[in-house]
Amino acid sequence: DLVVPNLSYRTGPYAPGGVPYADGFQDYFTLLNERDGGIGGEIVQVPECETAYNTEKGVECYEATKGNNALAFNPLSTGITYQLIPKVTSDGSTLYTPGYGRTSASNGKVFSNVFNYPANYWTAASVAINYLLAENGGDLKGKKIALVYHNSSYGKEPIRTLEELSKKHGFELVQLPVEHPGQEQKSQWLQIRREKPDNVIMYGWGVMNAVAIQEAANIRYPMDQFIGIWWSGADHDVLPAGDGADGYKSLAMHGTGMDYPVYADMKKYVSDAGKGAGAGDQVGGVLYSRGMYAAMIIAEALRTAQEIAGTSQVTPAQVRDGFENLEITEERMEELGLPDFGQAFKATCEDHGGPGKARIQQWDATAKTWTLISGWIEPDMDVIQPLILEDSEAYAAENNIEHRCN
Amino acid sequence: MMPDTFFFAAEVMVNGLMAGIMYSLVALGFVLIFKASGIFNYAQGVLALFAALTLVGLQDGQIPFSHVINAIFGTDLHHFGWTLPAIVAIALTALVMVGMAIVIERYILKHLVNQEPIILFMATIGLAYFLEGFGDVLWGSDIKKLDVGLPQGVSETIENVTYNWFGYGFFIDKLDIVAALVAAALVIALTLFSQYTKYGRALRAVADDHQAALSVGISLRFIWVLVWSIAGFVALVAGIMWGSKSGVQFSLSLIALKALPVLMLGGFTSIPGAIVGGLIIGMGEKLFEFAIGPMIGGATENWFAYVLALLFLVFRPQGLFGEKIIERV
Amino acid sequence: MFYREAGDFKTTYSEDSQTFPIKFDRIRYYAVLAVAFGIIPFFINDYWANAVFVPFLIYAIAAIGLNILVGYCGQLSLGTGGFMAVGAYAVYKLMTAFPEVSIFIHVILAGGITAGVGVLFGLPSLRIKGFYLAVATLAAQFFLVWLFNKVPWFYNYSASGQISAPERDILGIVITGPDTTAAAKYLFCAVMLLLVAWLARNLTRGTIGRKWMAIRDMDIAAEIIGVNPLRAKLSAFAVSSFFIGIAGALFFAVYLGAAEVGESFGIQKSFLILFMVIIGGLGSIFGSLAGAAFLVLLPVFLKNVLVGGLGWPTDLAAHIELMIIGALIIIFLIAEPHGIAQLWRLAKEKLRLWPFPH
Amino acid sequence: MNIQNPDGYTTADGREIGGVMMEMKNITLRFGGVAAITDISFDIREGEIRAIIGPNGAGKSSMLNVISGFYVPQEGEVWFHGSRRPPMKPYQVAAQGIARTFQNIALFEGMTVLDNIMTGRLTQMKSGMLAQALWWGKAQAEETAHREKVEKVIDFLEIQHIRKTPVGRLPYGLKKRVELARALAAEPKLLLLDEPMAGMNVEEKEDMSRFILDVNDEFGTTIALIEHDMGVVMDLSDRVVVMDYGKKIGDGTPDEVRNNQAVIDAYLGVSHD
Amino acid sequence: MLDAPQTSDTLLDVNNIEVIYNHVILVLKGVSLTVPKGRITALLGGNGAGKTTTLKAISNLLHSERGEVTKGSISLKGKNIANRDPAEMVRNGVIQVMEGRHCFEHLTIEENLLTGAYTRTDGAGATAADLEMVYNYFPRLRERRKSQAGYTSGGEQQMCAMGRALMSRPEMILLDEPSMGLAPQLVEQIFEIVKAVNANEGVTFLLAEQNTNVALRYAHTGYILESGRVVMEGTAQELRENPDVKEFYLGMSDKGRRSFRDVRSYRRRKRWLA
Ligand SMILES: Nc1ncnc2c1ncn2[C@@H]1O[C@H](COP(=O)(O)OP(=O)(O)OP(=O)(O)O)[C@@H](O)[C@H]1O
Ligand SMILES: Nc1ncnc2c1ncn2[C@@H]1O[C@H](COP(=O)(O)OP(=O)(O)OP(=O)(O)O)[C@@H](O)[C@H]1O
Ligand SMILES: [Mg+2]
Ligand SMILES: [Mg+2]
Repeated sequence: DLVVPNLSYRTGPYAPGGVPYADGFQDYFTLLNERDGGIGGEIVQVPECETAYNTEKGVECYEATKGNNALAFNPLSTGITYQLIPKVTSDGSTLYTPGYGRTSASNGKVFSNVFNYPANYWTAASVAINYLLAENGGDLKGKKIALVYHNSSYGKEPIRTLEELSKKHGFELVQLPVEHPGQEQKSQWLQIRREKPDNVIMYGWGVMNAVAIQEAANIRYPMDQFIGIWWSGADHDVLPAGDGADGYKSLAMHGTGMDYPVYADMKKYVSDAGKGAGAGDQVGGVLYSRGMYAAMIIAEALRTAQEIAGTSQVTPAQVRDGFENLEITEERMEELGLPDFGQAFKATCEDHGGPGKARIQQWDATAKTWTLISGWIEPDMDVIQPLILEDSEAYAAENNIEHRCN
Repeated sequence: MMPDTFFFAAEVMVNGLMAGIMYSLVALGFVLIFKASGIFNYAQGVLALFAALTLVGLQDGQIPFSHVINAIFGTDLHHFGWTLPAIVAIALTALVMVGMAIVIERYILKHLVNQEPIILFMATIGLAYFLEGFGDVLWGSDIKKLDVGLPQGVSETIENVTYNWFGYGFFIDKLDIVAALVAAALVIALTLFSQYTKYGRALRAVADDHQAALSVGISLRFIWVLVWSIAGFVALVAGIMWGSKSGVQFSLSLIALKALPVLMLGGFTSIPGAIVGGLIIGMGEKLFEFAIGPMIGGATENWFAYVLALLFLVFRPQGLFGEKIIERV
Repeated sequence: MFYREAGDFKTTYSEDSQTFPIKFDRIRYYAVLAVAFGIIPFFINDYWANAVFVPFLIYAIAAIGLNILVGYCGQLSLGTGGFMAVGAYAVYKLMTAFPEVSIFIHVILAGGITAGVGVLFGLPSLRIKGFYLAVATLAAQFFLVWLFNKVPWFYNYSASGQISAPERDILGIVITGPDTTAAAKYLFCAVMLLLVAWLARNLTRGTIGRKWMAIRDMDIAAEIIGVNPLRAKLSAFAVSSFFIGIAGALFFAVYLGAAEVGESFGIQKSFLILFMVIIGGLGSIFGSLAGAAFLVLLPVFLKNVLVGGLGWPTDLAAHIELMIIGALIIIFLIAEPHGIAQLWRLAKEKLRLWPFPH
Repeated sequence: MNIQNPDGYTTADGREIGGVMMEMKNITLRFGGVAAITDISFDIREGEIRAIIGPNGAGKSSMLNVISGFYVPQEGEVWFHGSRRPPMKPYQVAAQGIARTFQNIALFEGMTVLDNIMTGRLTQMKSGMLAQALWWGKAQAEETAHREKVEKVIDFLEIQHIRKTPVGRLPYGLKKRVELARALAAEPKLLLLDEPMAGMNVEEKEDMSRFILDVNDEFGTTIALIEHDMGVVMDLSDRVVVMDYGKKIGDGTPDEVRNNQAVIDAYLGVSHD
Repeated sequence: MLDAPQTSDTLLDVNNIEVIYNHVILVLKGVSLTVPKGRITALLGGNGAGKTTTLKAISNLLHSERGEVTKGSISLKGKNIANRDPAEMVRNGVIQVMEGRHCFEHLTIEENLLTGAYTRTDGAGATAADLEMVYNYFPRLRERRKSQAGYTSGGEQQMCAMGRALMSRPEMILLDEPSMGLAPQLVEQIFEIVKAVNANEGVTFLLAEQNTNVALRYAHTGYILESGRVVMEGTAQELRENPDVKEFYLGMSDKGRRSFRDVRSYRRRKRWLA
């Protein structure tokens, strides 16, 4: 058997985000087990462990699950990720943090056991700006862009990138931190009402998203000028604001909705068979899709590892190699029943971060659906790459890490 | 530029006052229970969450414990298939809160008569843990939309009127206006109750000395059920207001933290104090964030509220309207 | 008649004021020490260290610290998380600025720095009392968290504001960083706890402890019989923060290895440690340990039983776990409001009589 | 009515009383509208037992609180050992050798009897915090030395058997005795007792009287005492101040006071013998 | 032994009760007493004898102190009252004035008095009349009626506690050390009031008192408690004349009252404890 623990959170302030993600993650492996008999003939076990988005419980879960030869960890929490980075590196297992975690971990020379492809916080910021550039005919000079962010290490991630980009493109950046949990944002939105920024970018999580969108609607901020990162673009973020949320945009790392062939199998082997995780009411939602996407990539990495190692019962070290040699192509996604679901990418020893592309989706309040309104947008790697280098080098220096891949 | 800044500051201030009222709604519940029993009720926030969850659950006809039932029996139950009118659901929820008050009295408070305040405080923490888990088991932990038909969004009337007067349209959220009206009504009613009825007097007597209250024949059990019911109702009101704003989910229970400085500033025992404290805190933190926040990096509201309360307390250690702490030997 | 204290006579006053005046207690205490230092280190693995022992030891240190302030001196504090953060960031700055100095010294210094901060935030306690005092400590809590989040100097200008502990050692034994062995972590924390408990015990049984308790029980009377309230309260804040700072330093450097201030040292931490102190027993060192054990072990235990043993879904288990912990807290308080320590004392009193009812 | 001899006098039973130790000059104390003490002057002499009596609410306890520095009078001066006492915090007053008991027992309920009495010696303890933390020789030696003193007091008041009992569990009378022990442990020059015998039966009052007399006799401690039991007051005290509604209505030897008409009207009702 | 009560009804009957605090501290070791209706019964005894505990056992306030009646029974008018709510006891006409006053500090004197009328249902008029009555008994309270009780002197608080109990129009008052801390005049006055209330309104009193002298002058019968046991009982007259009582509780020697100055020379032993 292969063991991929699911460090999830179904309680606490961030449970509404954690639940669908965990469901999607779990269901995808269930699908593989039920339909294909696992991966390479090995059943995948997904022991779930509740972290409550709490770093200590995260450590406990890690220790509790790692013993059974756990192959990859995906804790869906930046705080837990930071703690696990040294631990997995020392224990030789793998941390997979798509779209979250430590951005500079995409530098494989320094972070041997951490992977965060296909996109991360910094590329997200850059994609958003590139999208706005495209919208504005390639020119953001003199524009004012506000960043509303969760005042935690997660929310602060894009600041450096956006500052660099504002220098490059000549827009003005207004920073508006929101304190956890973000129930009360009056002053931030009054400020937005006053400053009338041309666009608002949001890095939020948990209840902060819903309140921000509600407040934006309250001050009648034009929703189509309001873009959230992919963590601020779930159904439960927009639903509470009702019609007011119509037109709200968010980044998307992957597709959403039930229009993928995989759902036919999902229905047949998982939900109809009564094997669905959780209450089963999250299927097809944004965060469910993301959990499924993460599971899919991990599954593919396991498959790659099996191919390289020539054995089905792979070890954590072999799985790490699988991650490092993973290639996801359009065709492969098609085969998996997820055509055009995510971006194609190929990992290398140096590059654990992927191309960092994203699409834009927009909320339709009457139909209550997200619609993809753009193709894959490239981030501005010229700006991001030096930042990644700088941060990872600092880490390497502080911890006496030797560079790999030479 | 100058008058614009002035108007904007005024707008921030007015909105601060409004936000303060939202805090006061939560603080009121604390005050009631403190007044009646000297208990600092840590569970007040969770109570609001629980009330809101129950309200939504009843309104949408959710099947209680469906989550557990489904897990055990492999069924797929979710809804009864009805939706109740808001007013009925609110009334039913209020009843549930009364039931809960009875249960709390019966299983917790009754056994802790005459204990030190910190012990009672701890018991309410236990209660908070329990209710948090129970609410989730009962109604599930997903985010829920609460809609009892309260208006939301900018009030156009005020915006237009102020625009005509000052050339600057003020932003005031309609929900905040409703909250202010409800809060005013609650405060008047509760003040009358505690000041002019014999139960009000009994309530204050209980807070001073449990045993002496017992000795004159005040039934602690009745008083506690009464006051926890009222506090439950206040929690429901707070839950409705905050839930309408942000949906009903766990974070709702964290609003208690916003109510703490309000409570301390106003005084633990004063109902009007909860409102005045709320106004001061709301206005103070918003203005500070507006004027000083940008210079020091923002997100100052949480700590500034406490620092503001602290400043007041240094001058009046019992809070603005709290009862004087009697120091004698 | 298991528990004897009759026939245990003392001939000097210093013998009478020793920590375990009763021989039976003394023997048991040495037995615990022998197990803690002689047996556990040889059997401990990563899971037991990281999930159970290390957090327990560190929380016990913090709980002793808070107990000095709340349990002995009667000053309610909800700033523990913030003070732990001071310890954590102090040790981080020291570790990165002076890599060659022993981590032991850093931890102690971090405690010292926290003591200073604690005194500063303790000043309002002169005027503000009871639950109202909580506001001062809450102000400390929120302000400190905000400060460490906002000022990049504290986290060495790292991109996200997270701090992570580099590898440091004592006499060549690695204590922090990913390659630390379970036994090293455990032993370091255990030694620190022993040290802290010993200091706390000495302080609380002597003059200064009596001053604190006098202030706690009746501050006015204490002042009238000659206790300077300013000095007494501030010294309690200092000592308490010193221990809490040590706990914070260990929590970050040894236990978590990386930390983000709002998440690791938020208000929830303050509450958690206060719960430990109250459940364990206010004004009791043993109670601090018992409370920490209760609140660290119980969730792990319940989780293992409900998820591991009974195979419940994790979310249901987590919710039920909350309910059980809540219910247990209430049951405990009803059974004995003065905490586990008092329960233990009463049990001893009963044992003394046993098997005779009276 | 005051005894005019500035250098002390000899009591009826032949004891020598010294000069003025403490003098209250024109003390006035108000709480908002309530005048608790109005323009009261009296003195306390070295070695005497001075009683303060008066109806309930007369301001007796308030007067002791003024002496302790807990209440600051609006007007008037306190003279101690011949010089005017500057405004002081209560703990500074305690350090000058003034100890007291309280009307509503103010023991530290969470501590044992022994610890309570040890707090009486706090003003004399010198060792620093670090020394105590490490329980170094000096701290330990000091602790033992003070413990010896305290044990003497415990023996003296005959409360050996409850040494290790938490005071919360003691009956009222014993609490009063422990409170006296705490005050005595400070080895005060001036001992203030606020109704030390309230709530006691005759037997216990006799015990208490014995202690008070012995303290006064053996250690030469000056005692100021408030008491409602006229038997006790008249038997024990050398001089008596009588207060009524915050005013002084009499001052003198027990005999003088007993026969003072104003005192009889306001307080005694019938003349006691 | 008791002559008078035999004829009148027994209001309260305490039958061999044992009380344990905190599950370990045994305080009452079998106390029995009867309180005849319409009479004043005194409960005497030294410190820690168990007087307060007995009263609390009757008013059912023990629970709130973690105490428990483990043996024996208490009946009021023939009905067992174990496990009754204290509030119910008040409604049944039994109210306790607690030792150490226990006024509601933050309430004014008048509000304190009014809480005494909490269980009454006979209307505001009757309450107001009784308030007037209490003020007439204790004029000092009228003066201070707007002050918070926490700021009044000890004696004023004692009056307030007494007055508060009277406000409930009780059938029986359990009075715990009413004389403690009161000026002599006031002690007489309070006992006069007790006597008057007893005579005029027929209220029964059970009073725990240290001041044996006064108590035995006003009570009809008395019990003497030592270390949780009843060691002597009888009419007030009998007790007053008992040589032991004289010696230990009244402070009388053969030559009249002993001076407190003369006590230092000897220690006594009570015969029944020897
Ligand atoms: N809550 C309690 N917990 C433990 N022991 C108690 C408690 N209350 C009283 N006691 C003990 O019970 C015994 C009897 O106390 P009680 O108060 O009934 O005496 P009493 O006769 O009223 O004395 P006093 O005249 O001093 O008031 C005492 O020894 C006391 O220590
Ligand atoms: N802190 C205070 N605030 C307001 N009033 C006070 C305060 N302290 C005392 N008083 C008032 O001052 C007056 C005198 O009180 P004090 O306690 O000195 O009386 P006392 O002579 O000791 O009476 P008792 O014999 O009843 O103890 C009382 O009327 C009391 O209410
Ligand atoms: Mg007095
Ligand atoms: Mg008593």
